[in-house]
Amino acid sequence: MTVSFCGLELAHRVINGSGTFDAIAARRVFGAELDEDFPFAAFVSKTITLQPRVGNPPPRLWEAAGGLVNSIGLPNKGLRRYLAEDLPELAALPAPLITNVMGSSAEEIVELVEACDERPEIAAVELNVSCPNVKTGLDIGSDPALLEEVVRTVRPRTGKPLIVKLTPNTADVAACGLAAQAGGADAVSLINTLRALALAPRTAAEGPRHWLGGGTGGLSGPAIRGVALAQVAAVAERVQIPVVGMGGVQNAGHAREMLDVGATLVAVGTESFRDPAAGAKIGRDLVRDRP
Amino acid sequence: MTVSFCGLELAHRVINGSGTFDAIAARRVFGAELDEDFPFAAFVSKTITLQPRVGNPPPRLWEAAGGLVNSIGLPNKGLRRYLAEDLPELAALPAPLITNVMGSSAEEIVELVEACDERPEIAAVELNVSCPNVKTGLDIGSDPALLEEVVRTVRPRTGKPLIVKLTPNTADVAACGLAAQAGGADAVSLINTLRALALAPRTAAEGPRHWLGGGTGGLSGPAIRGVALAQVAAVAERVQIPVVGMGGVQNAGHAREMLDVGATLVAVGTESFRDPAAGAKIGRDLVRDRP
Amino acid sequence: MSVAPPRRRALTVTANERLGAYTLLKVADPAGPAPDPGQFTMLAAVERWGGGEDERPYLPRAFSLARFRHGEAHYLLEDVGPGTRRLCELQAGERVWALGPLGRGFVPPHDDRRALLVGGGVGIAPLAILQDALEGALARAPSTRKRTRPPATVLLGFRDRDRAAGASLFRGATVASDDGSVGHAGLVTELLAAELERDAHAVVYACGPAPMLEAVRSLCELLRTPAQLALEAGMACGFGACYGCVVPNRAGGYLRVCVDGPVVDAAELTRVEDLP
Amino acid sequence: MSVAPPRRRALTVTANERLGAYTLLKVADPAGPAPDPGQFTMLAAVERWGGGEDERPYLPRAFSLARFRHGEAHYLLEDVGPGTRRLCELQAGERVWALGPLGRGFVPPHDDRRALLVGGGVGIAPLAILQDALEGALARAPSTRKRTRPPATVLLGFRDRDRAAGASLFRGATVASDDGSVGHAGLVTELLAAELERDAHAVVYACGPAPMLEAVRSLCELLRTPAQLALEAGMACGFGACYGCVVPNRAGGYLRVCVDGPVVDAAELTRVEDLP
Ligand SMILES: Cc1cc2nc3c(=O)[nH]c(=O)nc-3n(C[C@H](O)[C@H](O)[C@H](O)COP(=O)(O)OP(=O)(O)OC[C@H]3O[C@@H](n4cnc5c(N)ncnc54)[C@H](O)[C@@H]3O)c2cc1C
Ligand SMILES: Cc1cc2nc3c(=O)[nH]c(=O)nc-3n(C[C@H](O)[C@H](O)[C@H](O)COP(=O)(O)OP(=O)(O)OC[C@H]3O[C@@H](n4cnc5c(N)ncnc54)[C@H](O)[C@@H]3O)c2cc1C
Ligand SMILES: Cc1cc2nc3c(=O)[nH]c(=O)nc-3n(C[C@H](O)[C@H](O)[C@H](O)COP(=O)(O)O)c2cc1C
Ligand SMILES: Cc1cc2nc3c(=O)[nH]c(=O)nc-3n(C[C@H](O)[C@H](O)[C@H](O)COP(=O)(O)O)c2cc1C
Ligand code: FES
Ligand code: FES
Repeated sequence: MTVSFCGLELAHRVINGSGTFDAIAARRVFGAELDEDFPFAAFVSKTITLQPRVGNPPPRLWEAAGGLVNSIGLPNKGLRRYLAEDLPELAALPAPLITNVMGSSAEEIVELVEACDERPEIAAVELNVSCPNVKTGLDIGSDPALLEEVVRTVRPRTGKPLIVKLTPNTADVAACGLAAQAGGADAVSLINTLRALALAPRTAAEGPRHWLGGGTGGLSGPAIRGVALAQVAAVAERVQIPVVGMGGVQNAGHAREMLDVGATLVAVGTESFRDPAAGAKIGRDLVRDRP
Repeated sequence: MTVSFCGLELAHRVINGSGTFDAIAARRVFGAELDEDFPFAAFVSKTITLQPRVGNPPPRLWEAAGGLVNSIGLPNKGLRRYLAEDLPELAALPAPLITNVMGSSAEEIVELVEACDERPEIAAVELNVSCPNVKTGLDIGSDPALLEEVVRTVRPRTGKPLIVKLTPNTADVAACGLAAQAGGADAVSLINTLRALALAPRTAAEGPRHWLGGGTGGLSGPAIRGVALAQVAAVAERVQIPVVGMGGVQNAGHAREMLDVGATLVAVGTESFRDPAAGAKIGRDLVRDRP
Repeated sequence: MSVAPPRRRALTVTANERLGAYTLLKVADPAGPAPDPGQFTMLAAVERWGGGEDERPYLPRAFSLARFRHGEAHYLLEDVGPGTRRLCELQAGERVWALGPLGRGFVPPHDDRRALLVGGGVGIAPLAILQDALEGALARAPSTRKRTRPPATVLLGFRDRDRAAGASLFRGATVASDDGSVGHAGLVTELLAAELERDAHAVVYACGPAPMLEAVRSLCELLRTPAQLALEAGMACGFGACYGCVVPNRAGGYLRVCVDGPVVDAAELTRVEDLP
Repeated sequence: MSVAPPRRRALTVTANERLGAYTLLKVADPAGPAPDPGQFTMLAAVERWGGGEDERPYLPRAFSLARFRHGEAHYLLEDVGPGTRRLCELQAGERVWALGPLGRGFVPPHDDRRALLVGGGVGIAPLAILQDALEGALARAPSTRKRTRPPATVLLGFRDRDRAAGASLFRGATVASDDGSVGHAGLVTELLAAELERDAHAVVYACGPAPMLEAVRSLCELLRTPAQLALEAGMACGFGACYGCVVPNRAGGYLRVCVDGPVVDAAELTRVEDLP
């Protein structure tokens, strides 16, 4: 039994959150055994930008109460090298590939989406309009009118399913979901990380300073699960398109709650850091609990 | 050495978050010893509304990872009985009284603020425009233009310091802080709880249902500390008026971080549930660490 | 009502004893005020309170004083989740945060009615210290009074034999079990009905699961027997601060179980709701 | 490079031994792949990983394999925060989640250079298993090779006597201590400089605090001695997923310590930054 999602047939309901699993690195670390029980029903790439990015200076991680604040800064090879170097390897994964892209203007996004459209290895495109670490993504995503316009501009440029990843740092996430739908999105995904700050442990000698090299960061993990559930519920109640729910999911019980409030798929992010097999286990347990 | 805040002279920098300490109940439970080492440099009342409210049906509490989701629903006696019955007892506390009020319209808020203005027992008024459990508070607080208008209307009605408690469920909390300042607020306080949801533990027999009697709730405690720190920093960077920082503060180190990012006072909420003396301890430790 | 120090205090566990399905945790509290029967304490482990199921516990948990003697408090615990699990594993020498004693306790009979103690499951805990107090009062009372007021009758209901081991907290108790493995096969409220039929001149003191309390309440209402019910509710603070622990009262509003209870006069309630 | 199973596994602690200021945690891992020296494991307690300082730990922590023998892995731990504190208190029979072995380890000398092992503080851990491997290889090597390659020289630096107890992990080591309480009073890099002055035909294998590694790096650069440095960085995942564990590389970008390291050729770095 498979799960239909925007025309894709998936083995189960669990995928990864963008930027929380590097399938290419994981294959090197874990070898062929990874593919035998690949954790995700579809693989979502890290956010890809037009130009290469080295990412933020370290430290990039801060452990919070039941969560993680990260300020990674979207390091990636840039579109060209992603397509040339990574796509062949990602195409060999035992799961369809969703490429997540971010641009700082509608023109950039169009260029990214068109490039993805040409590549058969890519099954769907996810638009990151919600990354709190980089100004651009935030601005587009938190203003429903602007978001609708951007999605409307990008929409005709690809026949592939278009998923819009919403920002949680907004007053009315349902309005953003409706805007994405009105612009022509095939699905929405949420939540991205909540904007958060960490200060360096104070020493007698030093004054206060930011811990994260990138300044502010984003909070993920169990700490945000209740917030995620509320936002996924709010969006799923209003939109007609499928919803990918994520934020703090650690087990099949949590995943089931995302489905219960209206999600079609569930993405696992931070929990994969604690166990790379988390996605596989959750996917299996979900099917077992209610086939 | 005292701390100046909007013309009040406070013994230290720690107060309570509205709705997280009932001084009248606490005095009955703990007796006179409570006053000898009263935990807060100023006491903030629960949110008071024009009409009495019984609050939301139980369950009202859900324990989250490093936090609490509550849906209390602002139970209170209503303005008249608050003034008649509670004020005399609150006036006897060894700390100045800040009365927190919420109205569903500018007229209601004016009525509340004017009534507070007449009473010498009240040292300052805090405007709750941020409670996520009740529609009204949220709507005013998350729209900067509306917020500024309301504050501007209310401002002339009292000579007492006016603190505006901002909602964290917004795209740009600094814009809201600036709006409150432009409207004439003497200070802003943040963060209130983050909108969150909890589902009842699933049983085989039952379908999914909300745990909280009030539907959605608000997340507080250590889980939100990084988010609170980011929002307090964002507001304090932009406004000239004093800021009361709160959200997940458990100890003097956390309180110091709030001050480090620009807060003048720190409020303790959920941590008081774990230890009613938390505020006193933090206030003392802050002074000891840097007199 | 016993008044609590306005701060949590770190106390040392002196013993962890198994009582069938339950754990009896003994805690040294030499400076703590003597509790009234029916009062409770908010407890949390000092070390590692967290990191269990769903990254919990985080808040302290409420437990009835089951006994208090020579500066040592006893708690009867049932492992039902991450908080009770953590507390059940504490060994002698480890420490707990304690805030209390909190809440309103039982009011002893003020006439010559006999006391009927009715407990279900781990809810038997506050009845043990109540039995201590009633017997102590009886022992101290002038001999005329002794003659008129009979000793407390204790009726306990359990799911199974393993839980019925909790009855050993009492000096003389009649036991019922759901599975018939110990004592009367059936509900403790059946025992209560029989007792009241025999002699209704009593005050009923009850603690246990909500359906049991509701059965006690409606029975006592019918027979016009005064009843005091020790309620439970999810709590964050235990001292009236959070307004989280409410149950509906007769007036259409809510009681805070932690400060208006946990022991309430049955007359204050329309019914005991079985909250999730 | 040893390949890890793609899931964390629950392993049982077999011993918790005190080594001065450090804890030597032994973990049964009968089915685990034999690690390369320099590889590490992500560890977390199965029970109660959380509820410590600031409601942490939450993520697993990285630890070098210090030894691996007969299906038993040894880790040398220094208690520096909530995660290491929890692991240091685990006793035989308790369980840890383990993911690994992870990362790139040390590359043995491929000519007749001698191996110079330089460790500082708890950073000595991966050098112990490296010494095992080098001596094992030597023992197994044809006798001609044996004559040409001398045994590894081990230089260790510690803050004080209590930490210097870690030297007992090695068969023969020269020790320096900051406070002069054991061996050479001063820095281990002073011992290294002397060794290299005596005979620079060596490969240096170093692990320890960033300032020590930077001293090793710049000394070896100066003397054109090849050096392999085992780096540290805050990690969330350990397998390249989070991009959190970066250090600047020579090319103006970043290395992920978990997959590009932890052992890197000193030539890859401009300097070893002392990140907070
Ligand atoms: C006045 C009083 C006296 C008490 N006396 C005793 C006593 O003497 N002995 C004793 O064993 N118990 C006693 N209790 C009950 C005890 O407090 C609870 O069993 C305990 O709090 C459970 O905590 P837990 O973490 O083990 O379980 P939890 O996981 O908190 O589960 C307990 C119940 O809470 C609900 N729940 C589940 N998840 C959550 C969540 N995330 N947030 C909120 N609720 C949730 C469910 O209904 C579950 O059945 C008393 C309670 C009160 C109020
Ligand atoms: C490859 C590798 C191998 C290692 N091998 C060993 C080994 O063999 N033995 C050993 O003892 N250690 C080893 N370490 C170091 C070990 O992983 C750390 O000491 C451990 O992670 C500390 O965790 P903690 O919770 O005890 O301390 P933490 O509180 O996490 O403190 C550790 C440091 O992290 C920073 N910090 C403080 N608070 C936070 C926060 N909230 N979020 C993020 N950072 C914070 C501070 O700089 C602090 O000094 C190794 C590390 C790596 C990367
Ligand atoms: C280290 C890290 C890196 C992330 N990188 C990206 C990214 O590149 N693009 C993106 O859309 N989301 C990114 N996210 C957000 C996650 O995809 C996910 O939305 C979020 O972490 C919430 O889910 P979780 O609580 O299960 O982690 C990142 C999250 C983390 C923790
Ligand atoms: C149980 C509970 C009740 C609250 N009631 C109110 C309220 O009546 N009015 C208000 O402005 N904020 C209320 N708050 C929000 C707190 O004042 C505070 O803003 C928030 O809890 C964050 O701080 P904390 O993490 O320290 O608890 C309440 C919070 C909790 C947990
Ligand atoms: S438990 Fe907080 S008010 Fe009762
Ligand atoms: S620790 Fe996650 S990428 Fe290295």
